[in-house]
Amino acid sequence: DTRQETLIVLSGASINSLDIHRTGTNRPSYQVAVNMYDRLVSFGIKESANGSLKYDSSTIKPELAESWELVDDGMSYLFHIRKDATFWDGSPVTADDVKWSFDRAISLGGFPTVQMKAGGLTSPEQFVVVDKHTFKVKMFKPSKLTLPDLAVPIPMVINSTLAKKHATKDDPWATEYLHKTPAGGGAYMLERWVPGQQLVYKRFDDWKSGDLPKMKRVIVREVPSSATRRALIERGDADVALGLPSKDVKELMSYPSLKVSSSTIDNTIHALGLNMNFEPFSKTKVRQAIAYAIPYQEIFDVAAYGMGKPMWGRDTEKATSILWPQPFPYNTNLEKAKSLLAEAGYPNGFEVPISINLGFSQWTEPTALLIQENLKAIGISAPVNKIPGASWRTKALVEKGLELHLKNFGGWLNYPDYYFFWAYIKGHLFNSMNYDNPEIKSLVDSSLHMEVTDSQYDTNVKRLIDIATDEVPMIPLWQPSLDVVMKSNVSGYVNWFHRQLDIRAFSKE
Amino acid sequence: MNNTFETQESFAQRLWFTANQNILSLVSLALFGLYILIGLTSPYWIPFDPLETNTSIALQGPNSQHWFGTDHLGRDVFSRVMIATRLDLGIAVSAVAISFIIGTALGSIAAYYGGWYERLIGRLADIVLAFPLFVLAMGIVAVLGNSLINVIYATAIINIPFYIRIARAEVSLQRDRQYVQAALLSGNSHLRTLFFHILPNCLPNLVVQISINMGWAILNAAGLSFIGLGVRPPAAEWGILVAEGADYIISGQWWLVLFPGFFLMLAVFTFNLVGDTLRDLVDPQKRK
Amino acid sequence: MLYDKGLLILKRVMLAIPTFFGVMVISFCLTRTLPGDPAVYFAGVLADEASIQQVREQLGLDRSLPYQFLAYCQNILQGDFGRSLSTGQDVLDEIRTRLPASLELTLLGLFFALITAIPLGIIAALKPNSWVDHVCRILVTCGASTPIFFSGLFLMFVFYYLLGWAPSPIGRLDFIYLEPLHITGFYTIDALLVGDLETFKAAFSQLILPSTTLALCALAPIARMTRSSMLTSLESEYVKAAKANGIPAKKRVYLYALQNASLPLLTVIGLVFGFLLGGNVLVEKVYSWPGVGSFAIEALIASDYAAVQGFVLIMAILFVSLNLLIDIFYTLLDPRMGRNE
Amino acid sequence: MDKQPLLSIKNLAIDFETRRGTVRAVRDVSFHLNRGEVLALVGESGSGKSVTAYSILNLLDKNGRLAEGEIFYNGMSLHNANKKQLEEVRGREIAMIFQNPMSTLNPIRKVGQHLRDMLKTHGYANWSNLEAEIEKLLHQVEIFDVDRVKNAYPFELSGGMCQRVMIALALACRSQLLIADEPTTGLDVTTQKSIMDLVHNLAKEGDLAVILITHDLGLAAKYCDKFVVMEKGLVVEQNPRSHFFADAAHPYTQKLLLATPSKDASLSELTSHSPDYLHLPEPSKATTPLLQVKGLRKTYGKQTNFLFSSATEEFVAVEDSHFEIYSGECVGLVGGSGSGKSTTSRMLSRLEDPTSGRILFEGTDITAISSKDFIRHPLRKDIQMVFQDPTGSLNPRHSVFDLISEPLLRLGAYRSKEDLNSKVEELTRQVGLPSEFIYRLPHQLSGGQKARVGIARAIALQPKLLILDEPTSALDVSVQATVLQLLETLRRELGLSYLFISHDLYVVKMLSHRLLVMQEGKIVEQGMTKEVMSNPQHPYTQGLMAAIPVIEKKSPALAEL
Ligand SMILES: Nc1ncnc2c1ncn2[C@@H]1O[C@H](COP(=O)(O)OP(=O)(O)OP(=O)(O)O)[C@@H](O)[C@H]1O
Ligand SMILES: Nc1ncnc2c1ncn2[C@@H]1O[C@H](COP(=O)(O)OP(=O)(O)OP(=O)(O)O)[C@@H](O)[C@H]1O
Ligand SMILES: [Mg+2]
Ligand SMILES: [Mg+2]
Repeated sequence: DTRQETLIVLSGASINSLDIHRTGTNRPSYQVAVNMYDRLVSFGIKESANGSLKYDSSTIKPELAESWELVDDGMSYLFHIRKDATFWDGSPVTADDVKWSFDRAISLGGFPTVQMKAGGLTSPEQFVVVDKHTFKVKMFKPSKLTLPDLAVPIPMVINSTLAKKHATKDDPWATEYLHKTPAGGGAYMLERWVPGQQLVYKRFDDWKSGDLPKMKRVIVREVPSSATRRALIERGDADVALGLPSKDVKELMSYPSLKVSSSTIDNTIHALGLNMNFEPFSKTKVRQAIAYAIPYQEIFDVAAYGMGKPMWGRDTEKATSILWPQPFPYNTNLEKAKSLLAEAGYPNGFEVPISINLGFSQWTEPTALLIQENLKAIGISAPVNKIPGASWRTKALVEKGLELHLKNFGGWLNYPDYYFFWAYIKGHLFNSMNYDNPEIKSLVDSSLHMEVTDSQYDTNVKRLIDIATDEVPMIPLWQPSLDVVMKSNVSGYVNWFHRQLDIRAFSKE
Repeated sequence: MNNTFETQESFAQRLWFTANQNILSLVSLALFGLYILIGLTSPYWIPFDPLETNTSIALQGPNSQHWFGTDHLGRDVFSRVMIATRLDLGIAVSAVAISFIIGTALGSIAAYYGGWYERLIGRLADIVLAFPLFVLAMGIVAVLGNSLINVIYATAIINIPFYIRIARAEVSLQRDRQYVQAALLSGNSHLRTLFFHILPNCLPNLVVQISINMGWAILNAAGLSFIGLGVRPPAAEWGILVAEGADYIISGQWWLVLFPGFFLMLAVFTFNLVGDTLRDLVDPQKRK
Repeated sequence: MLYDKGLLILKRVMLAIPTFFGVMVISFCLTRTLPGDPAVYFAGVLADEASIQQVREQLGLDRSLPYQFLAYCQNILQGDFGRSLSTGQDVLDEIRTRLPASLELTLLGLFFALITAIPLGIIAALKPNSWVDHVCRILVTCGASTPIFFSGLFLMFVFYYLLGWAPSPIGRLDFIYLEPLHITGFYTIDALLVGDLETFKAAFSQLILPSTTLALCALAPIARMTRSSMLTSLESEYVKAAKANGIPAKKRVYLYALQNASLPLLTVIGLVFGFLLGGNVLVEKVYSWPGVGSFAIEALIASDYAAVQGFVLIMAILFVSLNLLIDIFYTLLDPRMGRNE
Repeated sequence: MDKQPLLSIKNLAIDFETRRGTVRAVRDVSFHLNRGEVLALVGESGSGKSVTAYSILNLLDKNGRLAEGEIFYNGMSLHNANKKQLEEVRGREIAMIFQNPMSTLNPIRKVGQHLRDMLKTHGYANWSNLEAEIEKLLHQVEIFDVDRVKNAYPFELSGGMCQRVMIALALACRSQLLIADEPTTGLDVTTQKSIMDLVHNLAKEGDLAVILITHDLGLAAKYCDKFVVMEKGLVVEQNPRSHFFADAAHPYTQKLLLATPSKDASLSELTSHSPDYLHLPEPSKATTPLLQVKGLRKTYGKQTNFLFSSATEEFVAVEDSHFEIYSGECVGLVGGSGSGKSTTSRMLSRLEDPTSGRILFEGTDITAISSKDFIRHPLRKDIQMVFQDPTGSLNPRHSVFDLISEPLLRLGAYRSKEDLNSKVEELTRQVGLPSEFIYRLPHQLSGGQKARVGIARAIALQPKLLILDEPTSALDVSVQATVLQLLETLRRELGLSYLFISHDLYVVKMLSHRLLVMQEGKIVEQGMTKEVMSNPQHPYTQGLMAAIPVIEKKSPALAEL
């Protein structure tokens, strides 16, 4: 195939497994699940204001399932699987495959299981094979999260006949096999995978779950240095560059040979976390003082280069919409910060290290430095503590031992209560602040499975936002945007909540 | 009669003489002096606070205000490069001092006493040298955490085997010289003989190693910074400055990488060259 | 005499064993003290306490350290280096594919360094303290003074970005070529073996910039050593005697002096090779080179202990065998070895 | 003279560029040499002998150059010759052998390769007759196990063998002129004799002209026809052998002749002025020995590795020695190189522990104290030593003052600065060292001065026993003479006892009362010096006596002095 039908993508990250269910599979590897496997359903795609494509969390569209309906008094979904869909080896996709795949996701433990749980899917009994092409998902409790949770990358459909051939007694789910050899029926097949170097996709010409993709071959090449990625795309040696720093994106926007797809990432905030276990931060006034000390605009200019959405300076004190994330009503006001600090009993400040994740030093480092400088102005000295990516998880999320830290959590399912569930409830993974508020807990519990259309939902969420605003255990800085730079003849990039590359829609002129 | 003793050549005289030996010695000594001077005095005359950010003037090219331009946070690159001299020299000096003291002591004991000491210490050096040294340094910093002191430790540890080797070679050369026996005969204990008679005579070659090592230490610290395991920000350190600047070359902000890179290079260059000159300076045979 | 040498070589080989053991102990301790809990990392993004504990047990991390060490030694002896957490591959497989990449780069770098530094050193030694000598010294010292990542970036900026002479710095081969059949793992050699000149050219041109970067920092030690050992042998009695005996200058310099000077040079080359293998780490990062160095960085930062241990151990084996090889060479080349010991 | 001389040198002057400007090392040197003649170039160290010789073949160091004068070889001007012509002459016409045969052969080339290089370079052999030619050459220099030698590396051969190989190389192209720069200095007396005999025979039989450079007048006297004496870069005297000893006119030559130890010379005759000690009485001899050595033995184990600790080869350096030293007495110890003299001295001075045997010092068994603890023992200051190499035994970083005051500080009770100063000054006066030198570093001193520092340091604490391990072997004869006299003076003045070690029988004879002869670790003969010398019993002693070149000093010219 020609260069015209080949897409060259530069990625800064390394794909470490072809099986998203496997423990240890890293984030960049999720794209394999997206491109090589199909799910029953998928989210829709919409065009955003600036012309770039973005997933639409409000519509669910068919993928392997031609159609579906709520049955059993709204306690089950019944899916009708496409009759013409086959796996790469030509065998038809059946409900047995779906069941095996879903069972696998909830049985392997770790990430897939937890993600399935978010949609209320916890037990194999919930997955029922009705007939060859009909599949039922039972719910224990009706939830607005169940159907969207089937559209995330995890519940992909695996060729179970093939996989089972490679299963062993110790490894009933064939993790060893699927780790290196995908067995699916997605739009793309694996041509070659050299871990640490490149992954080459080849189009599956008999794909039925959507329009046949335009690109015959897609090469995803790992180029760790962002400067090199920029140089390559700038010189036209590649078609798509992922993970460029905002500054480069900003500059490349003006190049006629390139184009940039940029849109904010749903349900995601870059924020400053304040750990309640650290004495001064247990006082609300101190937290507010810090919220007033942040040089928001400078950070936004320098660390984000203005890409994304500001999360400060809302002019109403109470939340007026349930839009999430939304700006908090804080501003940079050092005088106010100082007086709040004095009121809280720390007129002379204190010392607290500000921890940042080395893996994201692009934005965390300048942000930390700017915060550090302003904190100094109100008497708080904050040495910067760089933590390597891997230990970050342990230190920030598991041990929750970082006093002051920059965090960026994003929820895959685009609901404010889903965000609050992970980030504001004591003990939950992304509540690295050790924040504990019973009201939030009960509000989230009651809203989580509630339909958005419910009027109570609106009240609940506003209340949640108001508490978060008032108590500021975590100070939002901005909502980041996902920026991808492409050659101007390339189109079809879709901004997904999982931030992975979906190569199915790409085309080249 | 008593007052007609010949006086020894003074240090200044020797310095002058050695410097005049060849043009490279002179240049390297002068640069060496300049770096030390900058290191000692820079806090008193740099034009801007090296840590103060001012985003309104971020990424300005060199101009009359900011001779080396400004960085992405609007800090003055000139001030940062100058103040970094202090930190980098500090890292180099302390790391090299640690490895020199430990390595030389171990190496000379190994060579002087031989036997099990020699085997044990030799093995130790071999083991450390069997690691890719930069990776070992990375590992140490990764384990201990990236702080200034740990960067120094890591740099010191990876240099110890070199001192062990050199000291061992030098001491075993000197050990058989007759002045060693003469010293013992004059009532010096073995340790005293080793440290006050033998070691000073190994100094000339050790000095060369020291000065080369200072260069390495700076490069090592810079490499660690490049990986992200170096000194903590916002401290200005040449390696960090270059590493940060590296992201800006392609986008055309060359001053961020060029000036600190050049300063770093020149410093290592100076250390490499000044070694031979310093050796001549400490070698008594080179005196008149 | 041959017997003496054999014994000497055997001795060297035996001496390497405690070194390996030491390396294993140190790398084990080092990796176990790396921050970050591998179980947490391994368990994945959303794992809860129970699944973390489950992973911990799976990995044997709940056992005592001495037990873990013994298990580790046993595995190593069976050729099982464990699995890298971050890349998900068997460490041994990973190293098997990546080591040739690093070696190819390093060897070519060393080769470039040798063909520049040795002539420079000889020229300098033939005219000590002349301006030629000074220029050589400044040149090689400049090379040694530049941080390896700085020169890497600089070369890339000039030759790829500005001039466009070099191919895109994206690893061992450009997209358009298929990697050659795996024979030695060295792309250039494999391509030549199957007679694929196109691919050879492509693979070689990818190598030029990174290996030049490496060569730059290897110039100084080699040139310095060439100069000083050439000086020593040129000033030696036997060269003087050869002169008195009417042996022509060329023969004196290249046959007598250089031959003798090559012995200490050999030791330095060994050291430099080791140093370059270590220095690879930075070059590989700059040039996206899929070698063991970049693997090590990632692994270290990710606290990927199996990978780090495997890397360190393989490197140690490589270093020690390299030194062994050099020792053996030395022993074979220098007739004095094995006699006066 | 009817025929043209083979080599003639006229008004030669040589300059060196040094750190302190241009130095003229040699000036106004003229001499000539005929075929079959052996010319001796004698003079003290640094007098310009080697420089003169090197200038003939244009082998001067880079910083040297021929400033004036002319050198003609067979009518051809060597100083104007170009590179090519020089390469023709070198090795083929004029050959040279150097002082240290071991380091003059390329250590990693086999002997055979050296010879092949030589023969092929100058076209004296082709492939077919190469090996035969080599065999012939080696036979010529009396090497008969040709195959072994040909395939040996230089370090596998003894010094004497290497020197023969060097001579074979020199003869390879049937050169006409052989320049030998101190060809036997590193070799022991018996080897020295056989090498010199060989050169002499070759010269006489092969009509070869030889320039023999040496500082040993005895050697020159035995083998040379013609003498050129140099001092400070100048030729001070030139005579054929027949006139040389009789007509030595220049005071320098006379001084040199005087200072050369010979069979009948006594210590006082070595210098023209009469030494101080003559008016000092011989110290009274005690009846009980100061030092008794009983069954002293030292073995060295071959270095073994802990992995291969099996076979330990023992090497016996000193075997079952018995002897005594009485106070006030000087005992001489002679023996060839490697015979165990230094090992014995190290054990006596308690720097090393004997393997077995006892050393009684004034009745105390000092072997009971390990050498490590002996450093702090009160007897430490009673046994001191002067080392063989005056340069190597002085710490290059310490000034004369530091060096001399070291034992005073460590072992003596000198605490105040004044005491120390006055004591050091007294010592420098005693050994005749100008007191303004005391802040100099060793490398700023001459050989004789360094030897004096070594002696001053050793006598600083008035030891009862002073061990002198070849204290003058690195010195010129005239310096040696004064040092020997100084030692005698000190012995009489301070009542010291000496163990005087040397390989030179004549030197020992002048100083010592009794003599010990060592061979391969064993004391093979001991007795009163005069008796052993006049009537050696052991074949080894006899051989030693015979190998020493004899010069007839009792010539009329000297008698006048
Ligand atoms: N390369 C040189 N540079 C400067 N001076 C030199 C050099 N070579 C020799 N000389 C000087 O020339 C003088 C004569 O030296 P030469 O080597 O000829 O003495 P020598 O008579 O052979 O002494 P020895 O018996 O010690 O060999 C010495 O004073 C020495 O300092
Ligand atoms: N430390 C040692 N280890 C092994 N062998 C030694 C050691 N010291 C001396 N020997 C050996 O002991 C023998 C006697 O050596 P010693 O130095 O006593 O000889 P010497 O008579 O002083 O010779 P010279 O006249 O050359 O100084 C020599 O063969 C030497 O190689
Ligand atoms: Mg000489
Ligand atoms: Mg001796």
